[in-house]
Amino acid sequence: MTPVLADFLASGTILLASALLVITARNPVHAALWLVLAFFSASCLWLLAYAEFLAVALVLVYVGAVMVLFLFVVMMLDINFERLRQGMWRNLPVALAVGGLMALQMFLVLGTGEFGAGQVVAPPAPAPGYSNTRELGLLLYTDYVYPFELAAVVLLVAIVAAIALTLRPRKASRYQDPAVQLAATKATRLRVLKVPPAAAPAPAEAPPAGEAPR
Amino acid sequence: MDLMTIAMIAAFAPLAGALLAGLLGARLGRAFAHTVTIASVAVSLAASLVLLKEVAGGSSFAGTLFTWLTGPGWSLHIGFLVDRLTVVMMVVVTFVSLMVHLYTIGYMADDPGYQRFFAYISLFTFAMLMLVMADNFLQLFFGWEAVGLVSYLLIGFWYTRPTAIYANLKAFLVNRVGDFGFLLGIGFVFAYFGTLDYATVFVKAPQLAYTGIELIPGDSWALGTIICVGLFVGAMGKSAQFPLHVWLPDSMEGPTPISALIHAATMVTAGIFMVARMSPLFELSQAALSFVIVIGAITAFFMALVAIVQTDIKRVVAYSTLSQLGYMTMALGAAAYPVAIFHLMTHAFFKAVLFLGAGSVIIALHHEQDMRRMGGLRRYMPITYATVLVGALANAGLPPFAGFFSKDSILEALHLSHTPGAAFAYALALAGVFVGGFYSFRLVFFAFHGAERFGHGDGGHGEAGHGQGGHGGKPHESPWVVTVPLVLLAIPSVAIGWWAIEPMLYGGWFGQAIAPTETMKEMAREFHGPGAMVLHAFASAPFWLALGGAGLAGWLYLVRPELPARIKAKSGVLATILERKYGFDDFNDWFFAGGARALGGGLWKWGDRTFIDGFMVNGTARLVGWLAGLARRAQTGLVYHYAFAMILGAVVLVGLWTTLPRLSGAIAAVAGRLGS
Amino acid sequence: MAQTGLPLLSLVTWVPIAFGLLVLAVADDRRPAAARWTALAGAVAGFAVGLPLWTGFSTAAGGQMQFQEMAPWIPLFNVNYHLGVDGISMPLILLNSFMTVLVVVAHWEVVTDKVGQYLAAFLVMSGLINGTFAALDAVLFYVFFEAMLIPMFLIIGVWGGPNRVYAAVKFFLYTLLGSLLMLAAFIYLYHQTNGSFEILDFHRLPLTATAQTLVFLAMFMSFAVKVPMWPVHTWLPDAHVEAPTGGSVILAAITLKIGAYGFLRFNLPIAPDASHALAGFMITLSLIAVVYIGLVALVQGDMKKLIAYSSISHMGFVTLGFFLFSAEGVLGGLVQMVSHGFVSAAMFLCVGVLYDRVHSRQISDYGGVANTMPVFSAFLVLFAMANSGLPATSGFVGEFLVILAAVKANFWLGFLAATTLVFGAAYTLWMVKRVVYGEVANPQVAALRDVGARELVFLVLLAACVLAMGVYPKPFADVMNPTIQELLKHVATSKLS
Amino acid sequence: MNTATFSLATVAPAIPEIALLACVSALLLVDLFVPDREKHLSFWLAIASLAGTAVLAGATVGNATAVTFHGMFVSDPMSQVLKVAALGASAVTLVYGRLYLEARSLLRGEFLSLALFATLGMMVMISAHHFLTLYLGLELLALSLYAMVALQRDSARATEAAMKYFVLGALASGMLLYGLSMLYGATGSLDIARVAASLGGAGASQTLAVFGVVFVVAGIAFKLGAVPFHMWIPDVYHGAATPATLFIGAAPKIAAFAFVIRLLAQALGGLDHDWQAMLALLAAASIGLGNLVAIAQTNLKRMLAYSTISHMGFLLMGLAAGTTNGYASAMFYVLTYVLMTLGAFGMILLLSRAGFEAEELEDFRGLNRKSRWYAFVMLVVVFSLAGIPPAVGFLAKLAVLQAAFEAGFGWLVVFAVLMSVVGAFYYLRLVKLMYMDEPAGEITIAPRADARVLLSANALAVLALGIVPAPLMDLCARAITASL
Amino acid sequence: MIPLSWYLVLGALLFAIAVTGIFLNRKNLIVILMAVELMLLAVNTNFVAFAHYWGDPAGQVFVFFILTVAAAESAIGLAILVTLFRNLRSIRVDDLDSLKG
Repeated sequence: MTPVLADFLASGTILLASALLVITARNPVHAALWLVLAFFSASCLWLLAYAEFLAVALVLVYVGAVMVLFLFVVMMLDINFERLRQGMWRNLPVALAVGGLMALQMFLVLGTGEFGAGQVVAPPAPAPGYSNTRELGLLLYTDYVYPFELAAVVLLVAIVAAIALTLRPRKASRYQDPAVQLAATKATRLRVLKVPPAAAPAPAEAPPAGEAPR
Repeated sequence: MDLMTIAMIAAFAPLAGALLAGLLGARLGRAFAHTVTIASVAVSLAASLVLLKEVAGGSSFAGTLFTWLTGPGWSLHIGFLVDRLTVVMMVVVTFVSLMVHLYTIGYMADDPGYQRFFAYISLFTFAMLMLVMADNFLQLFFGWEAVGLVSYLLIGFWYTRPTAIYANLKAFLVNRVGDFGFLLGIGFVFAYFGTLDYATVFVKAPQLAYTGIELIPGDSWALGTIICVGLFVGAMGKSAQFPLHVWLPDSMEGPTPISALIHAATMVTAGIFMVARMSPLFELSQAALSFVIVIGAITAFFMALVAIVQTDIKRVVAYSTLSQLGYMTMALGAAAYPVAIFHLMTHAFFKAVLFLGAGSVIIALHHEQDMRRMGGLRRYMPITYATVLVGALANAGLPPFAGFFSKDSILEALHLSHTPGAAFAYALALAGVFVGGFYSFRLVFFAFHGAERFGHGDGGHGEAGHGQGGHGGKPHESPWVVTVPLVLLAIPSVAIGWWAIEPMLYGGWFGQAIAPTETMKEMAREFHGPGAMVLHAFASAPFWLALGGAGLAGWLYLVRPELPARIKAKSGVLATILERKYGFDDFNDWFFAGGARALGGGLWKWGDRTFIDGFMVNGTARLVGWLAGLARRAQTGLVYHYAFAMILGAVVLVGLWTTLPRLSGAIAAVAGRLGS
Repeated sequence: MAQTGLPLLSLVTWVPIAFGLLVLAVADDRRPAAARWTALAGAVAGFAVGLPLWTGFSTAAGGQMQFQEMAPWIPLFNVNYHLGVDGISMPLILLNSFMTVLVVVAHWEVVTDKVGQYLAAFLVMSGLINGTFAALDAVLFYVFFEAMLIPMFLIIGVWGGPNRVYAAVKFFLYTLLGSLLMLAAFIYLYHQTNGSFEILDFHRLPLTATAQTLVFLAMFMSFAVKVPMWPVHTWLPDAHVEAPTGGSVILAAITLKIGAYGFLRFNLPIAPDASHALAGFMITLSLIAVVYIGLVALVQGDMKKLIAYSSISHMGFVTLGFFLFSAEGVLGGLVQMVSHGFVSAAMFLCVGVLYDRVHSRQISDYGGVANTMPVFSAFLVLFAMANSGLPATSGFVGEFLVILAAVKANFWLGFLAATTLVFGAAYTLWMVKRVVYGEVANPQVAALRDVGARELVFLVLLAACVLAMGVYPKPFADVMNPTIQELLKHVATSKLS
Repeated sequence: MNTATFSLATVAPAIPEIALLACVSALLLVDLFVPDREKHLSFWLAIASLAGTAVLAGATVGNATAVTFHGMFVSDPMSQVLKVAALGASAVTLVYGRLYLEARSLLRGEFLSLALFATLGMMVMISAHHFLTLYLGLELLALSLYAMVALQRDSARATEAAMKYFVLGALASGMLLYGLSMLYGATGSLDIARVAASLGGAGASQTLAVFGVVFVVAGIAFKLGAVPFHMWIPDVYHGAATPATLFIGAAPKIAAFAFVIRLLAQALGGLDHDWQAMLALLAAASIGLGNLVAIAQTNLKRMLAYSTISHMGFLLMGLAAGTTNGYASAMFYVLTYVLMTLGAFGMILLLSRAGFEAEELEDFRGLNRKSRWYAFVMLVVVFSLAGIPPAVGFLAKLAVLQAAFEAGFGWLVVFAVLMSVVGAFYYLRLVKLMYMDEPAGEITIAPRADARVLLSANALAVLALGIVPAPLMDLCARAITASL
Repeated sequence: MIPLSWYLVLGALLFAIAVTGIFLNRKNLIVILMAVELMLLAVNTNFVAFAHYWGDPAGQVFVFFILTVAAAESAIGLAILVTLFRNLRSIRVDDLDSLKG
């Protein structure tokens, strides 16, 4: 068993195990953490396939950003975990049956001779000095410039959508708006009240300054 | 004018009269209606007489009026065949019709449907003329149905009376049963002869009549027999032969003039005429003639028996008509067609007399028809009495009245006939003569003699309530419009037999119009002139039988009037059977009318509504709805179910397109290895 | 080939439709007079442009299509706007145009709700029906055939009786089911002809026995529903009972004919061998219609239902005649179609006359109508007689010919067919007896007034048609005969081998 | 993998896309400064963007096929036509939905810009010539649509719909990607032309390719909403705000059609034998289930959703034919279907007003009393959806049935035809409610003249296309022939 | 060397686990989102493997874009989730059943 093979088997096993734990974890926080592990092991596998840039990007983008977002949301939402745990295993037989059937069928196609060791010859290791990152970079900014722009648009949509969906002006919370503060004049701040001599009801309080008009 | 024009005038004048009276009568009034129709029928009679004269001169003709329809290789025409048979019928029809028109003026004087009535009877005259003048089966059938229609309308003339509208529906339907056979017969004619023209059919008949036809596989029938039986079934309906006779007694619900015209003199004899007309065909089928003669015999005798127990004056005459029609039919069956026509003619006159006489009595008694409320009328209505007496004598077949000659000829023909069943018919016919004599004179004695039983009833049956109604006052003789036709009709009832028997039966009058038959030839050998016939009659059984019948009637109703009731009480079942008319009406109502309704109801309820609509149609709709509900429940709203469906779909697709082919490939490989 | 300068067939199709749209445009429910007169003008115009079809029709042209019009419609599928008539379709077009006039006249004081839409629906439908009869392209035919469902659906459903929706939906779905299968057959034929939807190309197309059987059955589903044949007939009584009078008239007088027409135009010529093979089946169904339905009609208590069942029974005669493959049978069937158009229309109009006054179609609600409506009763009796097939009325001609043909084919066919003489008379006259005759049954009948001038117009017109056709049917037959000859010759030639 | 050259010639075919992107960016900026009361400015800007882009796209119609951006982008006759249609459908959707959106304070820059982004995604899909652009276009469209549905964020129904849409959409795009990865494995290429070329030769990769096709078809089926990948359709149609529903229901179908053509017909043409049968199977299931379940609906939007499923079955039939004729008829089908859908949802929007959603079938009760014209409009649309002539729906159905028959799917034709009868029932129910029942409550027709006129024109177009279908049919046929 | 099929089988198993996770988990929407990520990981692994074995960097570029899009997708998905939670006060999958039938 070559080290590479051992590496593959180990990473693959960890990957599958952590994936199983993701979907079966009772606590979403745990699930997220198992997912992180899955990504790490996948990253290892990718390294074996000489996809260094992607392996690094996976860790950076996913573990660094997306998983954090997940955890953030999990934490942010006031979720009743007790309720989430109920009745988890009732559906296991059906799930196992269908999932197993799917896996079996896929295995029949992919696992058999056609793509075995003898069938597909793995390319040799890249020459020294080869940079995966450089190669991808060259491609991205030449041949793939159109998709690259599109990816930018996709991200823009995600930004617009995420903001539009989650940003809501909270009427309850008070925050400062420097522009409004700077624009303050005497007229907006000062109100001269004529207090009647008789005992009048207390005057209404002036609107609080600096509060966003929205 | 050529013959065609005259024939057209004869046929269409009544139609014109009917249309004028029917469409304009309501506006232009009663006088207009009766004037125009009587004039038209008179014109028609005149034309008929002209034709009679022409034809007697030997110039019969057939002419096409117009082509009705053509098809590949065939065409159907409307046209006239005027020969000696036709003109006899034409004259009889138009003459009786004219008399009835006249009579109607008096009889229907206070009826609100006066104009309508005249329109109807003129229309009837037209239809009947079309029937007899037809030169092809199509037109024959047209006339056949048209007279049926008018009969329907006239039986139901007083449409507010439940019995009348029951009777007219019954009449129409029973006739339709006959027409059913008739049309099938015509269908066979067309199918095998390719034409409906008499002339062609008669020419081809000898070659085709014996063509075998398997109606039921393995059982071959001669074409001629099938056609003739089919046609005769039609005649059974129209001429009220057993067992399709049931409508005729009920048809007496119509006004009396039409009982005389349609249900005695003309329409009901259409069947007789038709068979005579078809004699070249009937001559080719002994089997059919046997059928005819047996049916005729049964009708003649058994219907006569029923007449004995009737108390309604018109029904007595109606059953007598049935019986007489049976005689004619027997004559046909005996292949003595001219004799049948001869009896038809004499019967037309004397039966018209009897009906119109009965009608005269009825109006005199303010629409009383029950003979038990008559009696002794001869003193009040001498003319009516005299004419009815003449009619009864003729009906009973007593010499030298017209009925004698014809009836006696029929008996003679039966005696001589070689048709299988003739002997049976002869026996029944003889018995019928006795019964005929009895019921004829029962009527006369019951109504015109004996105690006066009228004037103290509590309303009557039948036509009571119609017209001015009311009772009281002595009956008196009818007005001249009633009596004149009676007298005019009574004259031929007396004389026509003596005058016409020789030329009609033995003088070759009918020439080629009626197929010459063996029976006629034999009869001709026996015949030595009317005088000899009358003389001979006194020495023969029929005369004495008829006389015996008349005598019995006299004894029972004049001498011992209390006896009939006692006899009736004693005879029990027999009387009941006769009074129930052998149960035909009950059976038909129960079996045919009720059965059809029950069957129809069942088919509707179980077939249409339960099975087709309920099970098939709505069932399918329910099934679809149920499936929809089921499929709808799959849309649970739960996202993992949705995902599951998608994944299952993917798994199935993968299975079908990659796993299965591999598996089957593997199995095939394994199998191949095992095989080798 | 008779040709005039004008595109007559397009005119008979589109003039009523155009007027229908015009009626919609001028319709104002508060002042319906404009819509009424426009509609009448449209109906009359539609009939008027149809008349030259009769006068210009050449009987010498044999089975040729006349007055043909041809223009590409969907070039991609080789679908053409191809119109033409022969002796079979031309009389039906005229019949339809004529009936439209009657329907417009008949509605006059009766329909008061949404008059414009009602009349527009009729005019549009009239045009579509004419198009159906004139179409020589299968897709065009189908478009007209199906489009017709929409106005009919609305007519039944909007202006019908209490159970109208059920009836309308049933009508629609039944018909749609059948016609969609026919569409599948058209597509099959399109491929067999290598890309032609021409009906006449279909006629010439050789087909195997199996293909013919399938095509026959697919089209059978379509046309049998329309005719309707037993056992797919149950929509008809429901639809009739619920439809307004005009709807019933068009339904009975015209739309049923489309089914029978379809058999002649499609089934027989396209699948002659299958037609022969399945003739027994067709004849059996036809005879069931005659006998079974005749019996069922006997027990109906609703006048319209009774006449509806009677229609089914009469249409059974039509299909019976067609599948005897004899000149008499086909001619008889065709004449019966036209005649039934007159007679059933007349019967329904008569029921409509009563319904307008009493608002009941139940026989038991009437009795003694003759006392208060003598003129009407006379007409009703006349039409009843025509319905029973009395000679000298149009009802007789077709029945007579079909019975002749049936006897010629087989005695027992004739025997069963001829039972209609009894059943037909029984159910019709029994109804007449219970409605027209007798004492005045109730105060409503006593309060009836006799027909007015407007009603007289259509009653007289129909009576004239019924009598004219009964007394002198030759002109009709002369128009139809050459086409029938061609058709039979065609059907007699096997497409196999 | 050379140096990039950005001459005007290389970007010229993509000018409409670029223009739309510029417009939407501008819209995002402008909207920030438009006060809430003046949001109609944003609205008109969005309409102008779509219209302007449509004009630009229209100007390209008839151009020869041009591949640019290193084989990523193609402008061929089919894409030119489809883009105009998609842009037009989007614009019409916005016009119909305007009042509804206004009444629910949704007519803001976010909704409009997302709509424009979605449209851009459609255009990218339509013009994709590479699996990558196909995927990116798809995601651009899908993400925008998820967000558009969720944008009515105070509505539990809408957010639920969005969540379901999102989860299932992600699953579907996962499947699609899995299939694409297999195809990549099988062919070694992601470029549509090269994939097609390498699939031509047989080899060991055949199995892998078929395996990939299955997943690709699953992804496609989800986009179209074919059974059993249809489950999202009813819930999303129902839950989303009606303009969003209309947006999902109309224009994206055009993009999905292009997607199928690009992937199956162009890239995987060599495997047509396999995917034809798959599509036929899905078509049968869709036609059957869609029509069946639609019967049991009382909510009009849900009913139309199930009707969509059955219509997509018909579309798949045309595609399953795998012939030029079939693609052309499917293209005709999808274009006319979009027209009908616009009409149907347009009517729902027409009758909706502030605080009232005219989305139940009952809401159409007695419409004929209130407005003969709009009842007629709906009548035309409904009968067209049911495939009854003379409306265009019939000819569209005829075309696909004909193509499917030609391809040997006779059984499918008969089945489809039978299920159409079932389908007719629920359409009839709507007609019945409009024409045969009396109105239950008040019916208001609020929208402004623009929507009314457009809706009337829409219905008339449905009718007119049924009577004069030849130009559009020819256009589709020519576009398909020239593009394949 | 590692055979290609090993990568592919690994991807297949991962994919199967992911899709099973989507419908096995009935309580927690977030885990469903995570399963989606796993699914994309499986796809990416396939692409990387193929890219490696075919010696074609295009597969890697595709993975790059998938990662990008997946990130955007997660963002939108989580945004929707947050909105949903605000409306329902729950992220139980079972609670998303107001639209059905």
